[in-house]
Amino acid sequence: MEEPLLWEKGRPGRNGMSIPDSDVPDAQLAADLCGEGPDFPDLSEVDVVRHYTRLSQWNFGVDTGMYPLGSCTMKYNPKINEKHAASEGITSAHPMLDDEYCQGTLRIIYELQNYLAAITGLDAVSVQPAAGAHGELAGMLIFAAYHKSRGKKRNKILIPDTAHGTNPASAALCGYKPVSIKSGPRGILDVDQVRELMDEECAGIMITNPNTLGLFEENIREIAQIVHEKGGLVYGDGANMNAVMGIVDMKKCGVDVLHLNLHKTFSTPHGGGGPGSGPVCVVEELAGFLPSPRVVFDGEQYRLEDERPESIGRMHCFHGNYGVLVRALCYILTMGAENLKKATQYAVLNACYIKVKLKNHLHLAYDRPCMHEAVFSDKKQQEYKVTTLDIAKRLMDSGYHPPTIYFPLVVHGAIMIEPTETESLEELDTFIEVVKEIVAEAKSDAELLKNAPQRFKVKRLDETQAARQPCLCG
Amino acid sequence: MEEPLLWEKGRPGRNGMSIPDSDVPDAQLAADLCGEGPDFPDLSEVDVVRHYTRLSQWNFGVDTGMYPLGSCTMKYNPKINEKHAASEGITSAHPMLDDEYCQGTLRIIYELQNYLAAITGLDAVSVQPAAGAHGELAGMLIFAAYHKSRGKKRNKILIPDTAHGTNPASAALCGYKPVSIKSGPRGILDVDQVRELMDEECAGIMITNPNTLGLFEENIREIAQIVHEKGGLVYGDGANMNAVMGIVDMKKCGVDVLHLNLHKTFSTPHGGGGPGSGPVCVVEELAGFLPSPRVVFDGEQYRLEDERPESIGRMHCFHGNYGVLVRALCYILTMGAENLKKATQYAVLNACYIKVKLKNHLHLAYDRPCMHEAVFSDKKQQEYKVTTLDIAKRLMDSGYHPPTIYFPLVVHGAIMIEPTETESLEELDTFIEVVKEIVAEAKSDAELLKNAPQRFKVKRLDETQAARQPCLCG
Amino acid sequence: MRYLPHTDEDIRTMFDTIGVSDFEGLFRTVPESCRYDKEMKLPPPKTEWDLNSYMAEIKSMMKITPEHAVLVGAGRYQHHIPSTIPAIMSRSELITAYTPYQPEMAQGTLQGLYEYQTLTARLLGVDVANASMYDGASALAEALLMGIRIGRKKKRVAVSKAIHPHYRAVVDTYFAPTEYEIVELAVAEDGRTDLSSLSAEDGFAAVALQSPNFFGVIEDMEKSAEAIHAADSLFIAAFSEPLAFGLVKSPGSCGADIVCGEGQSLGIPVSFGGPGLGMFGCRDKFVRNLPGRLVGETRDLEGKRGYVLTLSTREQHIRREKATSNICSNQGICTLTAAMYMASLGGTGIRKLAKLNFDKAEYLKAGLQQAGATLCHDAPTFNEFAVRFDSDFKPVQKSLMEQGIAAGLNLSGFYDDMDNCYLFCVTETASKDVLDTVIKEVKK
Amino acid sequence: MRYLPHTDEDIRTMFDTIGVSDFEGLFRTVPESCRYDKEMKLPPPKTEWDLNSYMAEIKSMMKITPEHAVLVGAGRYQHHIPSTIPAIMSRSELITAYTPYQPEMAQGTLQGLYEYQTLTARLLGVDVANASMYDGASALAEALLMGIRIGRKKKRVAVSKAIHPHYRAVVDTYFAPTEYEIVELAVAEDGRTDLSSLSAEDGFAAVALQSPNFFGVIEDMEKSAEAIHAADSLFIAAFSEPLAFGLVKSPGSCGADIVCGEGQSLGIPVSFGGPGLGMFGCRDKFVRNLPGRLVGETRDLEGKRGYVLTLSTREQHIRREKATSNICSNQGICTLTAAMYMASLGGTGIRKLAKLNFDKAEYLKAGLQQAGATLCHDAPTFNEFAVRFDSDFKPVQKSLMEQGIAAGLNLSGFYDDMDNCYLFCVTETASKDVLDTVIKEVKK
Repeated sequence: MEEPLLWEKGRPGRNGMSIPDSDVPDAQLAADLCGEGPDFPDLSEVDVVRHYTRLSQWNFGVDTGMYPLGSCTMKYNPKINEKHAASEGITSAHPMLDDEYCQGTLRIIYELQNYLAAITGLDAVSVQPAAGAHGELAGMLIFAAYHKSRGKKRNKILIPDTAHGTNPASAALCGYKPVSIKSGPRGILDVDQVRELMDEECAGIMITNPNTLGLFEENIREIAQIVHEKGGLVYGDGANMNAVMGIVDMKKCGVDVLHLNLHKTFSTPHGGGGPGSGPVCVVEELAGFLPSPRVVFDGEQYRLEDERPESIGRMHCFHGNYGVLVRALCYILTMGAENLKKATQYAVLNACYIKVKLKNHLHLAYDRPCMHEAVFSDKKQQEYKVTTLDIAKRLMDSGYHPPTIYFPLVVHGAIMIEPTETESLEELDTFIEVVKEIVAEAKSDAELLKNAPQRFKVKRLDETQAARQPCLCG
Repeated sequence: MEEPLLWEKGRPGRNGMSIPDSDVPDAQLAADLCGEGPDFPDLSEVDVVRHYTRLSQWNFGVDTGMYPLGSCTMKYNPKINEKHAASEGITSAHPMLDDEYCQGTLRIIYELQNYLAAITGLDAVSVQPAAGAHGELAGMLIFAAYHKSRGKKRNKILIPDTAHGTNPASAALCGYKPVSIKSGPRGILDVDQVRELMDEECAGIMITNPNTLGLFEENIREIAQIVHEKGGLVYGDGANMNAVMGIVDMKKCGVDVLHLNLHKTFSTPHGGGGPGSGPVCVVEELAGFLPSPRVVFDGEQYRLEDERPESIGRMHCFHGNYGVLVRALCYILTMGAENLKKATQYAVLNACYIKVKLKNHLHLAYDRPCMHEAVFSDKKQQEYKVTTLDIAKRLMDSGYHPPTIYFPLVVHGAIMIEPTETESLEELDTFIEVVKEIVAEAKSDAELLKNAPQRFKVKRLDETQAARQPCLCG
Repeated sequence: MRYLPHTDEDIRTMFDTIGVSDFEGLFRTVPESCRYDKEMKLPPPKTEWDLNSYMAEIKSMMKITPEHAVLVGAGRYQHHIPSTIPAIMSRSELITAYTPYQPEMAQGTLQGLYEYQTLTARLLGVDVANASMYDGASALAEALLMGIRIGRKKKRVAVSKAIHPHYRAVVDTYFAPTEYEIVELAVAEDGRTDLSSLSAEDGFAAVALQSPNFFGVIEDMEKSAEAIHAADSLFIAAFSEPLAFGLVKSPGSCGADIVCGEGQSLGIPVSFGGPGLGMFGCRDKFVRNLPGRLVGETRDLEGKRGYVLTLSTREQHIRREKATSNICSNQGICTLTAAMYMASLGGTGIRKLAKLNFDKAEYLKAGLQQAGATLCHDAPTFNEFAVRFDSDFKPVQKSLMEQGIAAGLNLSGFYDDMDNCYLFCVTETASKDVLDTVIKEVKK
Repeated sequence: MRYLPHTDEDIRTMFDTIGVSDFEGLFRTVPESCRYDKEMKLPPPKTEWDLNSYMAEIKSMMKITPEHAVLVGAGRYQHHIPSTIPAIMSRSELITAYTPYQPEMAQGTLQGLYEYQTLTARLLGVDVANASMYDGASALAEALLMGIRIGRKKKRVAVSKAIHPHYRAVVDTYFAPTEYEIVELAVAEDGRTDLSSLSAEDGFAAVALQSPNFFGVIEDMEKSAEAIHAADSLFIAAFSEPLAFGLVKSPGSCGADIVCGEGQSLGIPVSFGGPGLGMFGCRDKFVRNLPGRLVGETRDLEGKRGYVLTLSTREQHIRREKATSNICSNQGICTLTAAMYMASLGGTGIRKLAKLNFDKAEYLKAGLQQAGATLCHDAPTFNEFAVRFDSDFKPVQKSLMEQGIAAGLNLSGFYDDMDNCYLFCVTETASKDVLDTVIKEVKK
C-alpha cells in the first residue's frame, strides 16, 4: 500500500494529540519576536498512526528475520530491556537535579562502568559517548590529552587498512594524520611493518580486533610493545567485542583505550541508525583523562565527580544515551559471565559454520580460522557478470537482509557475513541453502539477480541520481 | 516469508522464557497422578518472537487501513486505552479479594454502568456479558425470568429477517422458538405484520435498530406498543449503537432490554475475534433481573451486591472481560457527550457519502436514507459473471479490507459497507475510486477479479475442502 | 477531537454531495418521538493527560498494589508473564483485526488459532479443541449443554460440588430457562468428589468434575472416568489451572469425553477476572456438536497450505436457531496469547514450571501444618489447598496484608461447613521468603 | 538461556562440519598471552523476574518519582508525550532495523527520515536539515567546526556565555586538540548576549548564540544576524527548546546560517538526559559542509519515488580522514519520534502548545515577583526564566520537594555572579495548582 509524504496529507484544523486547555491568563509576547509558527500539516491521530504503521511495514528488522550485516552484530534485542528503559522511573528522571535525588539512575551508570571494565579486562570506563564513533573520538581525545600532559604533541597515527571506517575521521578530528598500514598476506598486521612505521611523531595505533576481515590480530601484543616502546598508545576498536567476550583480555593484549558499541555486542536495538552508545574503557594510568563527569561511589552515595583536572572534559550534554545504558545493563545482568562467554562462542561457531558451508560457492577472501564474521567476495561470479550488489539484492527477495557489502575495502566486492549467536542452526541452514540457490541462479539466469529485488515497495533505487541532484527537503 | 507451524520448529532443550530456580525442597506427587506433560515444541525466545512477528505481518488491522466491515464498526482503537488496560494497577487486581481492597477497580465498573445508561437512555446496566451474543443471551434470560416472575412461560419470539445473525440462537438457548418477520418493501418492519404475529405466546421481539440494512426502524414505537400491549418485552440489539448516540433515546423507542458491543461502538479492539464485551442495559422495572453481582455505591464504598433474588444469576466467572471495560471507559471519558454525538454524526455522514458516490456503480438494495452503513449488491455485475466475492477479493489487492459480504441474507449478494467516523474524507475518496475501478474491471477484465487476491501470502483458499475433510489439529 | 478527522470544510463538501444542508438532514428517518432530547449526562471530554490523572486516582484507591504477593487463586492465578507476550500481542495487525472472515488477509490470526487448537488439544489430551470460549465458567455451561445434545433423551446432568462455586452459578444461569435438571455431587472427606452411588439409573447425560478442583485437590480422574462411563454418562472434565497438566495426567488421557476450563494461567494477566480464556476440547466423534469457532487447514488455488474458519454450519450465521451455541466473538487475542505462552514455555519448561508450583505449595502446606493449621482434605493437591485454623485467621490476614501479602480466601461464604477454612494458592511468583513470613505470622 | 538457541546436539553437528572438536578449536588463533584467564567478574545471570526486582529496587532509590512535578528545564524539558508515539516507535520493524544501507527494504526508515529533515527545516527556518546529531551540545561543537571549515583561514570562533554551560563545555572538549580559539561573549543586563563590540577585525569564523538562551531569554535574533554578518562571520543559532519556534520567529528566518540544538522536547522523554536528538540545519549553499547523514529523494528503475542515504562522499566510508565529521550512527529512532510528534501536533497544535508554555511561565514569573523574588533579566523569555531570592531558597525548595514539586535550578554553580539565583521552567505539564503552591511557599 502506498503512503504519501506527511505534508501531502491532512487538513488545516485537524489534530493528532491532546493539548491541555489553559488554566492561566493570556500573556503577551513582544510582537517583533513573534513568528508564524512552522508550516506543519495538521493530521488526526488515526492519520498519524496509519502513516507510521505503513512506513514500518516497508522495513526489515531483526524480529523479521536474519540480518547478517557484517561488523554490525545484529543480534536479537530482548523485549524486557525495552520495557525497563521505557519505565516511568527511568524516563522521568531529570539530569539537572542534585545527586541525592538520582541515586537509582546513578547506580545504573556506576554498575555498568564496572561491568564493562570486567568484560574488557580494562580498568576504568566512561559511558558518556553517544555512539561508536563518538567513543573513538573520546579515545583520540584521550590520546591527545595524554601526549599533551607529557609535553609532547604528536601528529600522526597508525591505522591498518582493515580498521573500521570511522577510525581515520576520528583521528583527524584530533589533528592526527592517519598513516595506513597494509595488512599482510594472512589478512592480519605484520609486526615488521608496524616497527618500520612507528616513530615518536606517532601518537599510537588504532587496531580493530578481530579486524574487519573477521580475523584475530595474532601479533597484537608484539605490536603493542613496539608502540609502547616509542611512547605511543594502543587504541582498540571494540566494535567486534562480540567475538571475544570471556576469551580475550584487552589489557593483556596491550590495549590502552578501547571503545565498545552497546548497540552491537550488548543487544541494544539499532533504531534504524541510532541511538547507539560507545563507552570508552581505559587502563588505570589513563583513568584521569576520561570524560567528565564520572559516577563514583563513596560507600554510601553515588556522586557525579566533575573536578577532574586531567579529564578531556564533557562529550555530551548529560550522560550520553542513558536509555541505551539501561538496556545494556539489563542485558549484562540477564546473561552473566557464563552466557556472555557462550554468546561469543556461539557467534564464532555460527560464522565458522557459514564459512565452511559456503566456501565452495562464494570465493573466500582469506581461508583462515575466522572469528564472528566471514568475508567472501563475488570473484567466482564475475564470469557471469554478476556482482556482489546483485547477490545482495536477490537475497532480499528470499526474505533475508543482505550482508555488509563492499566492505572491508581490502577485499574487492566483499560480502561480509556476521550471523551472531542468536541465529539457530535451522536459520543458518536455510540461509545457506538460499545463498547456494542464488549462486546457481547467477550461472543459469543472471537476469534474475540483475532485476532483483522484486518483492518490495520499490525496485532497485538510483543512488547516483540522488547524489547528483540532491533533493533533501520536501 | 514463510513461517512453519510451531511444532515444525524447535529443538528439545531450548527455552523461550525464564523459569525461576527453586528455593524450596523437592516434593513428591503420587506416581499414579503424574503425567508426561504435553508434547510442546521447545523454542528459544527469538524463535517465538519471530514466529509471531511474521504471523502478524500476514494480517490486516485497523491501523493498516480502512476496514469497512459492515455491522462490525471497525473504528480506530486509541492507543492510550491500551496503555491503561495494560497498566499494572489493573492487570494485577485479583477478583476474589474483599471489596475494600478493590475500590478502584469497582469504581470503573460502577461509572461505566452509569455512563452506558446515560448513552442509551436506559436505567440500569450490567457489564458482565463477555461479548455481544453473550449480552443477547443475558437479555433473553431476562425475558425468560421476567415472564416466569409473572407466572407465564412464553415459547416464541419475533425476530425480523434484518436482525443480527446470533439473535435466533440466543433466543433458542432460552427455549424460544424464533418467528421470523419479513421486512417490508422499504427495508424496515411493517407495523401490521407485527400486530398480526404478536400474541400472548410470544415473549416479545428482538429488534436491531438501525437494522442490518443500515435503516432506522421508523415504526419502533408503535411496534413496541403492540408488543407491550400483549405483555411482551422489546429487545434492542445495540450492535449498531454507533449510528444513534445522542440522537436516539432507546427508552423513548420503547426498548426494554438492549445489549451493546463495547468492541464496536466504544472503540475497544477486536483482537481477531475477541475479547469483546456485551453489556446489557434495561429499564428500571427490569433492573432486578440483571446478572449478579452488580456494583453499587453507597456514598462511601463501592460494593458487589450479590443478594438479588430476581437476578438471572451469574453469566461469567467474574466481571466479564474487565480489561475491555477499562478501555471503553477511557474512550467515553475521552470523548464526552459532545464527541460521542459527533462520532455518530460523522459515521452516518461517511456512510451516506459512500452511498451517494457509489450508487451508480453498485446496485443499491434500498435507495433510502441510510444510517451508519449502506448495503449494495453485485446485481449490476451479474452480466459479467462477477460476484460479490470476486469484488471483495479484488479490493484486498488494492490495500483495503473488504466490506461484509452476503449479509444481511435479505439482499442477494450483499456488500455491506460501514466506514465509521474515524475515516477521513481523503480515505473515503480513495476507497470510492478503487471500487469504481474494480467495477470497470468487472466489465473489461473479469478474470482479474476471479484471480484475486494476488498480493498475499496465499491465493484464494478452498473453504469447501476445509469443511468437507476437517483438519483441525496438527 | 483527535479521533475525528473531519474539518468543517470536509463536512460542508460532504453535505453538498449528499444533498443535505446539515446533520439533521441525515437523521430525518428518526421520528421526533424517539429522539434523545437532552445532552447525554457524561463528564466533559478529558484530554489524554486528564485521563492519565483519572487513572492514577483509580490506582491510588487500590489497597492491594501490584507489589503485593497474592496467595489467592480460586480461578485466577498470578503467574509470571514474559515481556515478549505484551510486546508481540500489542502489534496492531493482531490486536486491531476483526474475526478472520477474509482468510487471505488474516493468515496470521488463523495460523495462530490453528496452532492454539493443536497445543490445547495436546495439553488437555483431547482430539480436537475449539478456538476458545468466553471463560472457564461459561465453557462448563456450554459443555453440559453439549452433553445434553449428545445424550439426547436424557434430561439431567450432574456436577461436583468441588467445582468452582462461580462455575456452578453460571451453569445454573444457563440452565434456568431450560427443562434440564442439575444434580450436585457431594465432596468426600479427602476432598475428592464422591461418585460411589453413581449408576446408569440416574439418567445423567453428563457428569462434570473439576481437577484440580476448587480445593486444589487432584481428582482420581481414571477411576472417575470408569465410574461415569459405567453409569452411561459422558465425562466432562473442567479445570481452572491448566498449568497442572504439566505435571499431572491430562483429563483426556484419563478418559474425559469433553474437557473445558479456564486458560488465564497461560500468559494472561489476572486483570480483575477478565479477559480470560475458555478452553474447550473433546473427542473427535463429538466435533459436530462442539460449540464455538474452529479453524481448519486447507489449500489455496495453487495447492499451498493455508487456514480458514470452518464447520460454520454449526454456527449461527447459517443454522441460526439450530446452531450448537450462540457464541460468536470469543477470546481471540487471549487465544494467541496462550499459544505464545505455551510455545515460550515448551514441553520442557511446562514440566519444570508445574513442578515448581507444586513444590512451593507443598512447602507452604507443610509449614502451615507445622504452625498449627489442619489440612481440610488429605488427597494430593496442585498449587492450591484448604486449611482450617483453630483461632480466627482474620487478624493474621490483616497483618500479612500490611506486610504486602494477600493470603488465603475465606471459604465460609462458599460452603456451609467450612467456617475458618481458607484456601491458599502458591505459584512460582511467591518466594520462599514470602511463604516463611506467612508461616511465621500464623505461628505467632 | 532463552536468547541462545543452540542445544548440545546442534553444537556437535556444527563442530563436525567445521572439523573441530570443541570451542577451543575455534579460538586457536588467539594467543595464550592474550587470553582472559579467569571468569569475568559479573553477578550471576538473573531471570526476567529477578531483573524486574532489581529494577524495582533501582526505582525505590529515587527520591524524585514520576509523580513529581518538575519545574526544572536547563536542557531537558518535561512535555506530554502521546501514547501513540511509544506504541508506534516500539514496532520492531522500526526499532530493530540497522542504518538503511539497503534502501529497498528500509523505505520506512528512509521516508521517515526524509520527512523529519523536511519538518525540521520548516521548524528551524533553514533550507536543509540533516538526519540528526547526537545531542544539542555536540551539534553545536560540530556547527562551530563547520563554521571553521567554511571560514577557511579564520582560526577563531565566538560563543555567547548565555549558551548552556554544558554545551560550551562540549565545545571546549571538541576544540581542545585543535589549533582554534574560542572566545566567550558576555551577557548584558537584560539577559541577552552583548554583541556591541563585535567587528570584522575579531576574525571570527562564526559567532554562536542560543535562543531561547540558557536563561530562557529570547535573543534579538534579527539584530544579532545583522551584527554578526556585518562582522563577516557566520551566524550559528543554537537552541535547547525547539517548542519555542511555535511562537517565536525561527532562527533561520531571522538570518542564522547554521541552526543546531536539542530536539528532546519533541516527543522524547527526559530519561536522565538521553537519548535526545541533535537537530542540525543550514543554508543550501553549505550543504556539502554539513556533517551527519542525509536522506534524499530518488527514483527506482521504474521511475517510482523512493528514498536513499545520499551525499555519502562527505562521510567516513569514502573520504575517511577528509570526512566532514566522524559521526556515523546518529539518533535514528529519536528522529522518527520527533517527526511523529511534530506531525501529531501539526502547525495549529504547535502554535497553541507553545503559547500555553509561554503563558504558564509568565504566570509563575509574575507570581514569584509578587512573592518577593526579583527577575534576573528583563528581556522576554520562553518557558524558562531566572529569579534572584532575597533569602535562602534552599529550605523552600526542600519543602516543595516534599510536596511533590522539584522547582528551580541553582545557578550559582554555573555563573560567578548568580548566588541565590534560580532558573525555573514551566511547561504545559505544570498545572496552575502546582504553580500556586510554589508561589505560596515562596511568599511564606
